[in-house]
Amino acid sequence: MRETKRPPTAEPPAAPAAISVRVLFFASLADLMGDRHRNLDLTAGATVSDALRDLAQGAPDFASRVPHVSFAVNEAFVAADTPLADGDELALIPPVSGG
Amino acid sequence: MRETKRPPTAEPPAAPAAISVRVLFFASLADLMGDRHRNLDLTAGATVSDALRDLAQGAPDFASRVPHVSFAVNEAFVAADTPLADGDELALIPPVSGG
Amino acid sequence: MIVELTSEPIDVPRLIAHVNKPSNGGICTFLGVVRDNAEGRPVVKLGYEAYESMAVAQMRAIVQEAMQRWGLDAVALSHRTGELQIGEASVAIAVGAPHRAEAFEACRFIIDTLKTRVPIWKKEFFQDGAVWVEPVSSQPSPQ
Amino acid sequence: MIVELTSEPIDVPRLIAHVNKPSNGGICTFLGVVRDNAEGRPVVKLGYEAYESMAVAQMRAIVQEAMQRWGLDAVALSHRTGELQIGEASVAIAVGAPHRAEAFEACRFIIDTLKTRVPIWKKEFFQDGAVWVEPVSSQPSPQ
Repeated sequence: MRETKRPPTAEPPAAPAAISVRVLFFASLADLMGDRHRNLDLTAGATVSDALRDLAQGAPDFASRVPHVSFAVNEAFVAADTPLADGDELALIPPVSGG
Repeated sequence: MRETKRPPTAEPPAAPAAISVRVLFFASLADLMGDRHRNLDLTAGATVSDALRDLAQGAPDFASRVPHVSFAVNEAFVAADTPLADGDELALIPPVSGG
Repeated sequence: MIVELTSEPIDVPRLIAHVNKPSNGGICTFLGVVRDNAEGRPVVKLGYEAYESMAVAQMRAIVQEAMQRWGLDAVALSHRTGELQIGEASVAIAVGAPHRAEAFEACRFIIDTLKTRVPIWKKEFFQDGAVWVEPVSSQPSPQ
Repeated sequence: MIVELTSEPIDVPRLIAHVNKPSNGGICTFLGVVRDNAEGRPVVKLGYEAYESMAVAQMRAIVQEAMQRWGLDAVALSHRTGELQIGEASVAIAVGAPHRAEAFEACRFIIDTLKTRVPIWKKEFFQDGAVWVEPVSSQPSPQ
């Protein structure tokens, strides 16, 4: 159920200088960011936290929300220090209120 | 909900020499007794236990069932030593299995 | 409040609609349905017999107790009588409450209590006979 | 197993029918319905947004966990998305089990767990504005 959807690496490639991840915003975070998704270019080895730091630039209220946000990479919840890979889908998940 | 349906006594009558109660049988007890109800004449002051003793006559398997039976007089559960009144409805209630 | 015995199939959506009040946020429903076996022995059908007037009075008392205890404004309870086929509902309970904890607890209380003191009896029909079910643990007593 | 997000009204009888297997004797159902108020403040309508693919995957994982834990063969879980009016069901769960204890416990587990880690968000519309509901206690974490 929680397998990550990273592309298969047939041969060990040289670490790319940059990776691109797709960030998803929902509910109050979509309102705050003014959009539902954004493509983010990061340096190789960047973590979820690094992505958050990038996102906070130009969005003054974003940083204060981060302590209340959970993170999912490719639909599995992850911790903030999780490294990202090229092509990952990073979802920022405000406190859920389904049901 | 549990009021008894005894007829109103306008003036204090002399205690009747005999009372009549209607006994109801259900489920396995109806099978055992071969009927669903019976009118029983008892002496004044008779209790549920007295009625049971009368019913056991001519029904050999009845007495062994009594320990597993509950009693209701006029639709309210009562103990075996409860006195009966003329016109009462006495229900013999085998272990219930609704639901 | 709906409290009823019925010889017709139970209309579950009607019970749910009855407890779906604007102030309620959760509805818990329980259905007892006819199983195809009794402790492994194949069951053909069931029959339910009730001491009808007292059964309805007891059902009403149980529902009123639940409504008072959990502060509910809407409960529906329906029990079948007569012959039932596999898969048919013998009993249906619907409880609406502002929050889900009360709905679950009251619904569970109603079915548990019904099984101990409502004068209804179940007959299990097997291919080679039938028996009245008489649980040793469920003997009502004066209250 | 039925696990679904839907923008159409939830068909509760269909969910109940799905879990009404011949071996099951009890069916517990829970419906979350739109209340007319949020802690006393009048609510006009609700909106539900989901991270759809992940929400369905999480719902399926919760249902599978419940089926394994309580040994169930039939569970149905449906959650609405989009705009809902007062009285409409936002979520419906149906759990069938041989006996009622398992049906109640699994149903309660599913709704409680859904509320903590399925990425769905509720927006409450009042007469003078709208807010996303963000319970402080329900922050999912890596598992």
